[in-house]
Amino acid sequence: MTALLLAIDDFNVAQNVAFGIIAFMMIVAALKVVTTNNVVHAALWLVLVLAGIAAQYILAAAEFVAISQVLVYIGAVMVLFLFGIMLTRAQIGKESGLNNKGWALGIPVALLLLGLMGYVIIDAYEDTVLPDRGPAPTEALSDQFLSIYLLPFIALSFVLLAAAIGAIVLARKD
Amino acid sequence: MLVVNFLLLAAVLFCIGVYGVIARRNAVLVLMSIELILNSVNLNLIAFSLMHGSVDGQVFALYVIAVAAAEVGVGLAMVLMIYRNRRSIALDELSEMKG
Amino acid sequence: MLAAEALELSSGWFLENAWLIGLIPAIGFFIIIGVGKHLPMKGAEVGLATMVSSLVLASGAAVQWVQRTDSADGHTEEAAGAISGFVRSLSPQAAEGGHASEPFIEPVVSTWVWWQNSGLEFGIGSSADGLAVILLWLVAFISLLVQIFSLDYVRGDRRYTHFFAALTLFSGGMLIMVMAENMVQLILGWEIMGLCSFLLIGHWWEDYDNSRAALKAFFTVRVGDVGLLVGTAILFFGSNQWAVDNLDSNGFDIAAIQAWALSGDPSATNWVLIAGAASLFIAAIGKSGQFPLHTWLPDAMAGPTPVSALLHSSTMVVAGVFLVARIYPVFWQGFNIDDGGLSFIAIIGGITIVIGALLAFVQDDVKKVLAYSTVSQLGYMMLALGTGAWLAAVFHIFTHAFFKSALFLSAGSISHSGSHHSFDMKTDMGGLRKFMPVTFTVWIVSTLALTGVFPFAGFWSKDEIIDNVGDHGYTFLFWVGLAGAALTAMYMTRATYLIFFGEPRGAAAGELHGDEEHSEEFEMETLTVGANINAPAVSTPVPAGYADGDHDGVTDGLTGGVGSAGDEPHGGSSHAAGEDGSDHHEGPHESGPHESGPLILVPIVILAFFALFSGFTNATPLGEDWERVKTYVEPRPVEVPIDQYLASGPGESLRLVVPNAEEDEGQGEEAGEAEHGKVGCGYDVPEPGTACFFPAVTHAEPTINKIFLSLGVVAVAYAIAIAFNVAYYGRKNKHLNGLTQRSRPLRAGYLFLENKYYLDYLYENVIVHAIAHPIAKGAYWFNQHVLDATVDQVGETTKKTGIWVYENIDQKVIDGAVDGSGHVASETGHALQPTQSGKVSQYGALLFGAAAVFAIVLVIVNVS
Amino acid sequence: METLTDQNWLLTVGVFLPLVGVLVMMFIPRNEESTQKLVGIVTAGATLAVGVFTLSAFDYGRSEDLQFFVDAEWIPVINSNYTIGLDGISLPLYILSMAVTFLVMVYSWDNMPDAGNPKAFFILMLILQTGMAGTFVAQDLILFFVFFELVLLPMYFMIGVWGGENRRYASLKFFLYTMFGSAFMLVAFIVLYYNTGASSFGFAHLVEAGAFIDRDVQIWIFAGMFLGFAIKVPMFPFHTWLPDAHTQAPTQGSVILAAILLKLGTYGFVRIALPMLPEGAKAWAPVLGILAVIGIIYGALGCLAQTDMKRLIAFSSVAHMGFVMLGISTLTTFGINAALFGMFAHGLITGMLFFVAGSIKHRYHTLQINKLSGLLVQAPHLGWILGFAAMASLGLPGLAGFWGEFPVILSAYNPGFGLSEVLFRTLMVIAAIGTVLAASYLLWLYQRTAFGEPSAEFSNASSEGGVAHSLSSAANEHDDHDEIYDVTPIEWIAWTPFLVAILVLGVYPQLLFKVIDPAVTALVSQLGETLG
Repeated sequence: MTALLLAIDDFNVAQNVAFGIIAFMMIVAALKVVTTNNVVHAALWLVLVLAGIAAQYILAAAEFVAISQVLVYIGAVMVLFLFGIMLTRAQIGKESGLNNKGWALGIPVALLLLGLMGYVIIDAYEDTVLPDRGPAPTEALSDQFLSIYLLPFIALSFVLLAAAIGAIVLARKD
Repeated sequence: MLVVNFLLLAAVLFCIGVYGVIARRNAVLVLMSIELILNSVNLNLIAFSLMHGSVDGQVFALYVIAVAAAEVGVGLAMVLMIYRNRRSIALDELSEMKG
Repeated sequence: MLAAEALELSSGWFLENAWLIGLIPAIGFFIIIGVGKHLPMKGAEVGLATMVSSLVLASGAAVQWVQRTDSADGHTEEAAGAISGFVRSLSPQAAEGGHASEPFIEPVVSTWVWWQNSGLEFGIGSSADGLAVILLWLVAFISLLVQIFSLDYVRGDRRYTHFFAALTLFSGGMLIMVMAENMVQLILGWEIMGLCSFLLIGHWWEDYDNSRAALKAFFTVRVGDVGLLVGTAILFFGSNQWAVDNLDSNGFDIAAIQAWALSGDPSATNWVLIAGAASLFIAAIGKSGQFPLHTWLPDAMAGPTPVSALLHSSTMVVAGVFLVARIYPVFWQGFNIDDGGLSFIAIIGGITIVIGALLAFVQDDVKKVLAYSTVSQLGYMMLALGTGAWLAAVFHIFTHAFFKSALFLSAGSISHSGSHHSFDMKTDMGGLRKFMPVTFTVWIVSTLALTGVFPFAGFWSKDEIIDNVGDHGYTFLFWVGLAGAALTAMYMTRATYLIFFGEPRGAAAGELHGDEEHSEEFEMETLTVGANINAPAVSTPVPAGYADGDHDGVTDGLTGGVGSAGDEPHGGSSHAAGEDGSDHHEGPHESGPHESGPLILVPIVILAFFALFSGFTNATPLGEDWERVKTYVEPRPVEVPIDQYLASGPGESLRLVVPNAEEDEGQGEEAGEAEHGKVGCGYDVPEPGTACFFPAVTHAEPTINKIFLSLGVVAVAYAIAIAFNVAYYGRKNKHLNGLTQRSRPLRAGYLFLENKYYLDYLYENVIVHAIAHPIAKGAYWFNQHVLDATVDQVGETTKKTGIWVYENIDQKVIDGAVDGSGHVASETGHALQPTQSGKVSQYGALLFGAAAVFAIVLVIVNVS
Repeated sequence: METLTDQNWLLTVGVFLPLVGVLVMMFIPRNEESTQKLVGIVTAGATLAVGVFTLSAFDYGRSEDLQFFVDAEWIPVINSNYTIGLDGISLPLYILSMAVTFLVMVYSWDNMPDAGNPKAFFILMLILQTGMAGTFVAQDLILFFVFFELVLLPMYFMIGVWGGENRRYASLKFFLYTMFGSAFMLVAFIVLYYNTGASSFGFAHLVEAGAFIDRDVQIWIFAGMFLGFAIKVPMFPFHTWLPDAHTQAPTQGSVILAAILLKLGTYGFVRIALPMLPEGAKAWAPVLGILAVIGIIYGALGCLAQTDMKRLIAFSSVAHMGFVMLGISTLTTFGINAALFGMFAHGLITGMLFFVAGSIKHRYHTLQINKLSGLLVQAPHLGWILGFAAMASLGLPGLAGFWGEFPVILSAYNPGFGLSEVLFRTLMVIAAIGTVLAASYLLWLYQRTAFGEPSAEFSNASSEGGVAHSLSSAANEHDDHDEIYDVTPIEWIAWTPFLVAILVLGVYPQLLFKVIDPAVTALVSQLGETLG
């Protein structure tokens, strides 16, 4: 993290500081998500991560995405998760055996990936500065959706429909 | 500010997600880890869209969000069914895929 | 220096279209196969027609060739100061020298492009020269007679049509080979004959022995053919360049090969010539039944008798001799026959003479006696070729064809009507001369011819061979030749005695009990009868359907019903039907031995006639004018200017070359100094720009004492043999009880002096016992148990090796390796199975880990 | 070598017409079998007609040039074009493939394998036809490879679905073996492509540029191609798939396999490996020659050991392809000419032998040689045809086989471009001995199957068979397997062209040599430019 903080350049200090704080919070939360022994807590930590992501979106001048992130994830997905947790009778509170026997295997793999990606990213975007633009207008986004991305848009809606139906079919009692 | 920040953050989240997928036993937790991964990808998309000054990245991010939602829905439904069938959602007990 | 004026030389339609002679039978074959069954005579008439037309064409060609030669010589006498002309007619000595001055008579060649390769075009067609013409006529003639003979002999046979088809194609193959203009065509005819011999020897293939014999014949000859292929290759690549450059021809062209071999060209190295000659001679050994490979000949007797007659007289077996005679220059140079050294061919020939003759002593089957006699006669031909007596060899082919086919056919006639299809002289013959006078006469005439008694054909040819062998300095082989003559006389006497004299035995006496084990037909009979048990109806033509499907079902349906009991009872149905002898001559069951019908007698009488007189076509002792064969057949060893040789095409009128006078004188002198005039073609390199096509072979002047020597030998041999046979079999009869009275008058008839009896006793116990039993039996044992056994063993071993290789190497090693790789794959699969735990997490770990690793590799690759 | 482009639609039509038939066949309901057969045969017939027209349109005066030449853009990304053309080398095989497919289909009219389902069967054969014809006309490596592999799949299914008891093993072996080879071949192609400047996959360009690759690289590329082609041929150590495939395949499969598929390998050698990699070819020629001769002797020995007729014929084609490869390995016009003739002749003869074997199996339900006997008694025509084919196969002059055998042996006497004469002359002698072995095993087979008396278990069937056969030719009732009937009209129709071709080519080989020779001469002279 400190590396990040040190990498901050002179202008837009506020932005950088905000990013740093949020990022730190997110990472901690994410770690809790994958390490905690309480399923409900994990869900709540995940909320925090998702919120942080939304905040980063705002920092990256993408309000619409940020908003939909909040709505969809925190509003919908998390509710789903919690429902799922309850419906599967996970007891509230500590629970043992949430991890595999081979959980340690994950660490080297993760670190491997991290090192790899870190190297690549730094190698590629050593000091590419993000342009300091104003927030992208939402109508531009909508134009995109309704012009060239129209077909995927419709397809996506069908995907959602299918997912809804599929979920119902799967989750029905009989 | 630097694009590297966003990208590294995304990378970190991604790796945590991967660790979660590998380490976790509970299906719901695995799904959560997958959410982590998806969000890190989204973060990348947003960062690049900012960097290139085009909204396409945001468009794709929105798609990913939508798909993620659908995925979570279906995934949880499956988890429910599994639980209904075998009173447990411990993934390592599901080994029909054993070769 | 060859200031040779070109002279018109008569050609002719027959010579230019000689290719028809070979083509017609080939076409006839397909006609017979195609529609033969539906013709009134079951296709026989087609075969006869083709043979007649071939004979007519061949005769025409012969006549025109004679005219051609005469025109040439006539021109010569006018043109070239008549040296050759007069001298030839004056004294034989001068003729030797003058021979070189006789004009070269170019063969009439007419070819078409047959195939091309690497830009060279190879032809097929006919090349008519003396050798070709005489053999064309001979083959056509003998084939015609044999087919006439077969009309009666194999009537009612199950595969009558096929028989004639194969017979026709057989002659066709020989004719194609004889007229061959290039080596490939020669191979074509050669192999066609091999195929037909396979078909004909195995004609009654229901019997395992017959098909085995056919297989053996084809296979043995095929072994020789390796030599033919290799030799052709060697000669082709040896001579091709020279031929293309000088004769604008190619290395397959026989004329080109001849000229190249004598050209002294650097490409014609000794090695190439020896290798080529040796390989080709292997082929000749296989085909002509020379010493190591002769074992298939007696087995070939499994075929019907006409086949044996054709096979052993004029076609198949002389093919090897013809091959050697055809490209004689190669052998001449390769084995350097000229310098009187002991040549390979001569040795093989000599050995074959003795081996064959000795084997003939211990045969009971008359056809086998004749087969071995053929072997030894072929030995004579090879001996002659090996010692440079080219003319004598060819002449012996000519005469031998007549009397040998006569002998075979009369043997067939005997078994046909005399001994009820048995060929066993000991058990089924004897005393037949009373019943079959004509056959008897024919047999005697041809026997005398074969043994070389004075006026008969064999005398002139065999005596000339022996003369030349001695004259060319091969003293030892000269005596071998004489010994062979003596042996021939002896075994032929034995055969004659057993068949025609003494008392009728077995079938000859009209009895018909289990004596036919020795006759291949009866094996057929028992076999087919046995097989008829399978077939529901025996005596109705239905078994025809069984017998050979619809091929000869028709044949049997017709002739089977009308078939005669006299027919050879292969074709079980025909024999079964024959029991109720509805027939043109009554079967032997009713009356014992009797004379054969006209269709059988006419051919053998004609052949006997030729056996009597054909010798006079080249009666050397009677002077030059009798040497027709020499004049017309033997190529002239003249150096021909190549440009004039090339100037002549097939159709147009041909030109020839006369060496001018001074060269003749020159040669004449040299001839005076060098004995036998060892100059000219074959001895020294031809002038630049000229080519030789034939070496200057020398001819022995007939000396009266040699003639008497050989005649004496034969006479003595006869005396010994007759005496021995009578006494020997007489004695045997005496031991067999009660036969003495019948055999004593016979003996008395031949021993007109009492005291000679003890002499015979001496001969019998000492000499002939010594020859007939230990040596000949030993030779025969060697033949059966060593040579023959080797052939079989080789076959067996090859088969065994095949099985071993297949089972051990192919299936285990190589195939095993393949399967092994499969096993390895599945094993590794099992080894990896634990990773397939079905645990999502592990899958995930593997997935991401692998992705990471690959990515790292990618990065490293890109960075470096 | 210039190219003639007039009437260049011919080849495209000839190659892809069968696929039209496939489309039509798709819409035929499954139970209308005769319609399906009819459509298949008509399509193959039409294709053959196009082929015959191609024959007539071919300019024999210039058979060394590529005719009916098409060069259209196909996959620009890798510079691979749709380049097709026909010259003297490919013309005979092109026509042969069409004729054989047609006749095989005619044969299938009433000789369907037991698995039935003619629809799929005929569709597969039509696809096969496209692949084979395409391989012979392709003038672009990628195109060649596509067709070359396209052949593989239908044959795999043919063996795997319609084959004998052991078909799965055989088909898989065939498939894996050939795929294995093809993989190396593809690698070799690509390496060749990059080594020649990656500018085009066209044969012409590769032949131009291939000569300049340095020797070692050429040797390695040739090694790759060698694996691919040698397995297809098949040459000695790679031959083990052949007996199984042949034994298990249905008659139609065996015939096509023997007649055409094996030729793809040798054709590849002549068309691709030799001209594109002269140095490599020269370096490999001794190996090719030795393996070929081993194959000759080895195949013959294998034949002598067989008890199953089809397996024997399969091994015999190992031996015969050995002759072809020997001819190719001499790198002389003489040898390659003979090899091409040998390919054609072997296609006809061995195809014929497999036809006969199939019909015998159809009648006797066994191919065990020791059980078969007296074929000439029970089915004379069949027996004589078998004899005819056997005689042709052992290289009897006057029949087609001779011209693929004798000149090869001849050509080995002096190989081209300074190859070791001692080695090749030894090979020549061994090969000549191989002809004797060929005679021995074929005649042995013939003696045991055709001669003699019918064995007991069939002879009673034949007693009415002789009579019933005469009817059966009129009304062919083959379903009644209890009787041994003779050749049926359909079989006559399917076989006569083979027999006639074998005879005619044997009597007058110039028909074929006239077409091949100029092309081969051009090819070898082009080799000579680089090898000197």
